[in-house]
Amino acid sequence: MSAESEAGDRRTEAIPEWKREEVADLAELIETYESVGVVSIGGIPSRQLQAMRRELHGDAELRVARNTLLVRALDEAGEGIADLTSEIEGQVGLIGTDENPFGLYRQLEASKTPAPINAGEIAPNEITIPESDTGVDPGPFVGELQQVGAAARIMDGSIHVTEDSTVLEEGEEVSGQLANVLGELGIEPKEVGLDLKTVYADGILFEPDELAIDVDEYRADIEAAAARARNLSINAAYPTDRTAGTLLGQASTEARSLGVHAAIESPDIADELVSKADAQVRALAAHIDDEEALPEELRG
Amino acid sequence: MEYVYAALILNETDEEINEDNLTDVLDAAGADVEDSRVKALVAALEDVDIEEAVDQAAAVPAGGAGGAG
Amino acid sequence: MEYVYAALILNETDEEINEDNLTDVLDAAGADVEDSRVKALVAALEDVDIEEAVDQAAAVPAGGAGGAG
Amino acid sequence: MEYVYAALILNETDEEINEDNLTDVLDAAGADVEDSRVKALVAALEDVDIEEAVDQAAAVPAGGAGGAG
Amino acid sequence: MEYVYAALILNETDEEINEDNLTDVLDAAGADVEDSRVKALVAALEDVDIEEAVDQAAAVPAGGAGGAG
Amino acid sequence: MEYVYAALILNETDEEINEDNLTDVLDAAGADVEDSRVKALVAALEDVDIEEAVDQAAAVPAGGAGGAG
Amino acid sequence: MEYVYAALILNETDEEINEDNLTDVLDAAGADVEDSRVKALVAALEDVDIEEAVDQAAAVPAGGAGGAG
Repeated sequence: MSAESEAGDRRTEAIPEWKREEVADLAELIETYESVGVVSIGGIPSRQLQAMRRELHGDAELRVARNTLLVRALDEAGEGIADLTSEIEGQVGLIGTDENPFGLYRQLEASKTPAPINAGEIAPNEITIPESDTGVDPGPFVGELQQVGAAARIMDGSIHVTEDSTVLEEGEEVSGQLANVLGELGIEPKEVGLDLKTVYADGILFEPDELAIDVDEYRADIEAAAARARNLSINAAYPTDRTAGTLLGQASTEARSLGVHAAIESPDIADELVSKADAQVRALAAHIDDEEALPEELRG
Repeated sequence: MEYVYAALILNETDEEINEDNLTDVLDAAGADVEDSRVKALVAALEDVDIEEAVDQAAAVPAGGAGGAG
Repeated sequence: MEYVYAALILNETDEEINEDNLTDVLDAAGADVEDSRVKALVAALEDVDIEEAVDQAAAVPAGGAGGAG
Repeated sequence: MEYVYAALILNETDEEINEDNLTDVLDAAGADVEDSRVKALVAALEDVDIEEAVDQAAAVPAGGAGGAG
Repeated sequence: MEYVYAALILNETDEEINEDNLTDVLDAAGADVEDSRVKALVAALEDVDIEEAVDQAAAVPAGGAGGAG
Repeated sequence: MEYVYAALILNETDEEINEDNLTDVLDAAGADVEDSRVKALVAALEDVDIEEAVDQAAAVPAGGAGGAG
Repeated sequence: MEYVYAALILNETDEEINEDNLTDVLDAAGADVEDSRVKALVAALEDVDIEEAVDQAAAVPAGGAGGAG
């Protein structure tokens, strides 16, 4: 028993100073921000990563460290946030922000840039070669296109892809030939950037698929809610500053509608009644085939 | 036009749209009644659903609409 | 609507749209004439330029009229 | 138009649309009530389904929604 | 809707649209008048140009959108 | 309009739309709550089927449009 | 939909649409508030011009819009 505790002590003491400082820095980041997330930085060249880090400045802070240190810092931060450790694998970093997780996700998604895909990589999504004039002169490239599954032929002196062609399903491996073809066409099927794997905020762990929000849907909801409130206000005849004018208009329209419908002899709608009668006479006349039966002004 | 209006009046008062009735209405309005047109109109309306035809005209921009204010 | 039709017939025949003439036309059409409605109509039409109201109606394809014609 | 509004109020309050009631409402609103117009209104509404006529107004964009004004 | 109609009657008769006048009109129509609704209506109409609201509604044909038919 | 929104929230959460609840919601939203408007809203909604009123377009071509033709 | 109504109330009362305020309004309405939905709403509305959306709802036939809700 004493041997064990001695071993523990030794291990703590064995941690070098720089590691301890790094863990402390990480702990501070975790402490400081409302939302803390794990982002994948795999495949991002370090110069680009530096640029991204600068771009985040102010809104979010990105820290990269050895995974063991990340795990230690998260574990020490306490229950709940320690659950983030399950996402610490591969090349990852910790990101902290005072934005809420949905906002962070949106910001990171918006900052992603397209990139070419290499042979041997797994397609992150379906890869499609769009219908187009490739501008490539007739030659063996037609065959290459056809071999990767694109509808291609020579038209008007150049190679055309004649319809949008799916050449790889999501999750399949990119072949050398496909990588070449895509490179030749300048198609960049990947999105490169900080990839949010999970975020912890206010005691809740958010997965990326629940963080993807459709702003258009929210806008539509706002419109629908506003329309429903308008409807209720008007249909219940409860005037508000936004609907009082419409209610008055509706009431007056109702009165006119009743007046016209019942042919009420009111000066306010007399002209409307005359118009209505005239329109009716014309409508009826339109059903009369025999010109003999019609006055000249209504004939053919 | 007065002939067609006469037909519409008779339609509203549920009187038969025949030559006599049309002629009476037009006479009362001081019109010079042409028998042949009255005949032609009666014949022409025989197969027309007047209610339906008239309903189609229900919505016309009111004459004075804009000016009412 | 028969009261309005009656007024428009008189307009077509260039007769004055007054209570007597309206009543005559409506009588001829077999209508139960309400004096008050005749009076009200005459009053209501006092300031209406019938030609103008009619022209505005004609300017717009009225329901079936345009289509069927 | 005050006469028609008066009729619509009575319709909402489920009171009979007769000359007395219309006159009361119009009086209360400070209108110069013309008996013949009241009479004409009652006659005009006699066989009219007010609900239906009013509903037809709903068939039209009310209140300049489109912002034409 | 009777409250709104009452406001429009007063507008037609050029009487002020205030709580007393609205209540009078509604009383005359046999309505159970809720003071709070009268108050709320007066408040809501404070900044509304009634003529304009009515004119905008009038710019649209009443009586059913037959046009499409 | 905040009063109407407050009623709609309560409708969604299946809470009763009464003066207390409306006032609570509006207070929480930082509104200057006017009792008379709250009362008026409760009164206005008393006999209203909210689901129906909410879905029924207040300013939309309803039935009438094509139907007649 | 109560979350959206809550946002619209805050918009009307000119209060900030943030997590605390939304939660307060929803709490007051007796809703079971899900933090994540509140967060998502706040984030989403950062990119929505609410006044514009509200105006849009008023300008467009409201029935259809309601369908999404």
